Amino acid sequence: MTNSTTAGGFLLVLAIVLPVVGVLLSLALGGRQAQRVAFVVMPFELAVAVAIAARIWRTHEMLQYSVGGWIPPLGVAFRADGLSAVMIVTSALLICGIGLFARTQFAAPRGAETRAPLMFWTLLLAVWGALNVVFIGGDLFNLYVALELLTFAAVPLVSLDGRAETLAAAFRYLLFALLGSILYLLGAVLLYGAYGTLDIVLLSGRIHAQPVTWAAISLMTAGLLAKAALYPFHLWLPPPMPALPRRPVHCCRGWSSKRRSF
Amino acid sequence: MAFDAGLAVLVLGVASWTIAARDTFAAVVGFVAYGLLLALIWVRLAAPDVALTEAAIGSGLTGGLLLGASARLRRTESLAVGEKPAAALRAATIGLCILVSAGLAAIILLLPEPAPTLAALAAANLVATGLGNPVTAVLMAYRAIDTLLEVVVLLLSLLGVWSLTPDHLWGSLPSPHYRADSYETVTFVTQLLAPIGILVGIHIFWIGSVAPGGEFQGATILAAMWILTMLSGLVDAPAVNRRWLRLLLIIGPVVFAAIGLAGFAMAGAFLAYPTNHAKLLILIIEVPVTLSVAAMLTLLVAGPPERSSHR
Amino acid sequence: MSGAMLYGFCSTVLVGLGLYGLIVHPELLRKILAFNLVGGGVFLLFGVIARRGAAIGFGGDPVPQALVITGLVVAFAATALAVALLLRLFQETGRAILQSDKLTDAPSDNSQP
Amino acid sequence: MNLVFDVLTVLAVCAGAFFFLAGTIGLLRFPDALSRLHALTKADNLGLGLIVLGLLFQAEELFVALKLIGVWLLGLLAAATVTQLIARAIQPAGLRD
Amino acid sequence: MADFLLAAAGFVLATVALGLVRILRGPGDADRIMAAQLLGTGGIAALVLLAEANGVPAAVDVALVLALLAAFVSVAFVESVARSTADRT
Repeated sequence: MTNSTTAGGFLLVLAIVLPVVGVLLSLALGGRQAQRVAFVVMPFELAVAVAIAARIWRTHEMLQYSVGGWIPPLGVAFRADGLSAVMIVTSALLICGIGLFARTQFAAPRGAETRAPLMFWTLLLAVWGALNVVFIGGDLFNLYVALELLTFAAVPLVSLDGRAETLAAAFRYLLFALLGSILYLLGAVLLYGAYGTLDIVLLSGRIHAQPVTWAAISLMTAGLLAKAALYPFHLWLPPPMPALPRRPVHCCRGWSSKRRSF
Repeated sequence: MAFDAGLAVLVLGVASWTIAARDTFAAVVGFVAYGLLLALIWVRLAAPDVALTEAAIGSGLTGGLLLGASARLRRTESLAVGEKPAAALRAATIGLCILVSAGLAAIILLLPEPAPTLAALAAANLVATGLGNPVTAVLMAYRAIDTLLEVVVLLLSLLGVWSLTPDHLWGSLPSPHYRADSYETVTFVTQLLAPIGILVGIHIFWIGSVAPGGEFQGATILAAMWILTMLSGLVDAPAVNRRWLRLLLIIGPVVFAAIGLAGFAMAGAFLAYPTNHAKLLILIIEVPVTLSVAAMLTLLVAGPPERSSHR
Repeated sequence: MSGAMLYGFCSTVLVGLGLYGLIVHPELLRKILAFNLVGGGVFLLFGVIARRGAAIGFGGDPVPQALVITGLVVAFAATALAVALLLRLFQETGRAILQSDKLTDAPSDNSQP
Repeated sequence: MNLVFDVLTVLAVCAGAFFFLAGTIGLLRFPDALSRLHALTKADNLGLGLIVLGLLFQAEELFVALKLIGVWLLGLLAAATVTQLIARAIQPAGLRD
Repeated sequence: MADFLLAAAGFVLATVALGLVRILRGPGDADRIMAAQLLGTGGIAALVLLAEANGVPAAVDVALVLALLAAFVSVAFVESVARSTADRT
């Protein structure tokens, strides 16, 4: 069975669920608690990332998890190979580093809840969760949702200071990102129409060179490029803003998932 | 066939109007009509679940949101006139877009026949979910992770909207207060409509397990009714730092994730349901998710906090 | 040609129309509208593919239908965020258009607070 | 019996469709907004009402029939709201309150 | 019967589509929203006809939702018009 869950696959679920739980908790607790929640989640999530990498390193095999026990093409699978493991660990280290550096800048003042710290710490965890879904999602539509998740987490971070220039930059980024993800989705839709699955591994088995495939792949590439082509934008970001180092990572992932589908 | 052709032409006409209209407001009215016609198409494509969603979110809620925005932006239109792109650029764009459309049309002619489908697989596993509506089974069982993440997407976009609050207004009330007092009709209609709407919303949500309908459609109707009561001034929007509001927002995803994690113990996998209790568990997830999603949609339309105090 | 294919062609034209609006309109609200048109076209194409996959008594393949529902909700979230951003931008600058690229894209000293 | 119901359906639906036609023509041809509004209300209330009536003859379940009537009542309510509000909105300013 | 109902749905849609010319011509917002309202009612009528013609009973639910949200959109419209005119003066 190439498509069933492998031992240790639950780590992949944890890599996604932990940040999500963190987002929900910090929103519920609010105020000064957001930062504490983030600092509680960070070591656990880092540990999960390292555990994923260690397991792949030891077994030299892909980690796989069929969510809900439903096997693709009906269900959605999470998968992590060596490359994704590197990405997961890198982004985990980056996020923890950003968290440490931003500790004082986004420290919540005593008393009433303030906007920037709550948003920063909550969205930081959200970006983390979204990145992990992007890295381990094994299904093209799941990746679409993950890309939107990443967009919605990153855009507010860009304009967190509320100045007109950053608002304009955020809007421009949002438009490109939305256009990119809709083009990507169009490609995924065509692939489903041609091959009847959205699962990357199944697709790589069924796919063959024909116009539909080429059209779909170019649409998806164009879509991911529209998101990634926003590089110059990062000049806008104040240094501690976390969205900064993440674009290249994300765009690499786009390519890697694409490469895997061939 | 003639009906389909007419409907397709009509949709294209309305869509062209939405793009070509001079006045933004008129374009938005065109967009509402576009959503309505798409709902008709979804019925023709044998997708009543999608038709419900399109009617509720695609046309209704998005239409309301955009109408409000265009009214607030009205004074800016004259500013944009000078910035129309050059004719050459426009011609090039038209060429590009025709190329894209034609290319796509050629591609879909090449799609294989018979078309690949997961319908049989979805039907075969329907028993294990205890549901009668295959679309709900996909959303709540086969691809439940997408749905969980989608709820998180909604929550994040709400956080994004809230993050646009000017610092000194954090913790205050969203959206300018609607001066509806001059329209007693609105109040009257709301008092009549809201209870009916809530019943319809619950109905649409409830039948989702066996027939077209479901939590997102039901939640949208509930959200529309909530917004209506705000528009008519019957209730005020809640302040964003209210504890009850925060709990309402997270209760859905929290229960979803908790039952998902409990799936490790109960059925051996994340988001798996034990066969005998699948339907009950799905219902336990859906009720809070509907409430949370309704709150998220409402607040997304209400926008970031803008007023520091009650009237 | 079946009715479904007819809507397939309709969807491709919708994508083209929306793309045109997205590129050409300077006003941001019109861009948001155009984005929704493109989205509608893509979802419609997915619906046509679902319809083509009708089998064993189902009028269409339920998997794409469910994914379209997810997509519609995500598109609404995107629209709401874009509208909120636009209104805030309007509050700050009094304009509902983006200034030309040269002005906004150049790395300026502002990036260092 | 079925035949009688079918004939009734055809008659009512035709009548409803006619009122939609009349409403549209009114909307296009009448000179001022208020009389256009009048034409619109006719189409809304009677056109939809007659079509729903026609379909009631075909309804097999009571619940479906009730929903159809609900659709009509809601349509009526929406139309009445719009009519009332638009009528107020297009009134010359001097007449208001 | 199904064919007749489908034809009736097509006829209703075609007539209200003619009314859409009002959206194009305006002149005022009131005319635009009237045309949209007519299209909404026509769409609802077409939906209930389709429900019977296609044997999709759920289309009645769609019509119900559409009717509800039509009222919602009209109120949103009137509120926004009221606000934008108030802003202008």
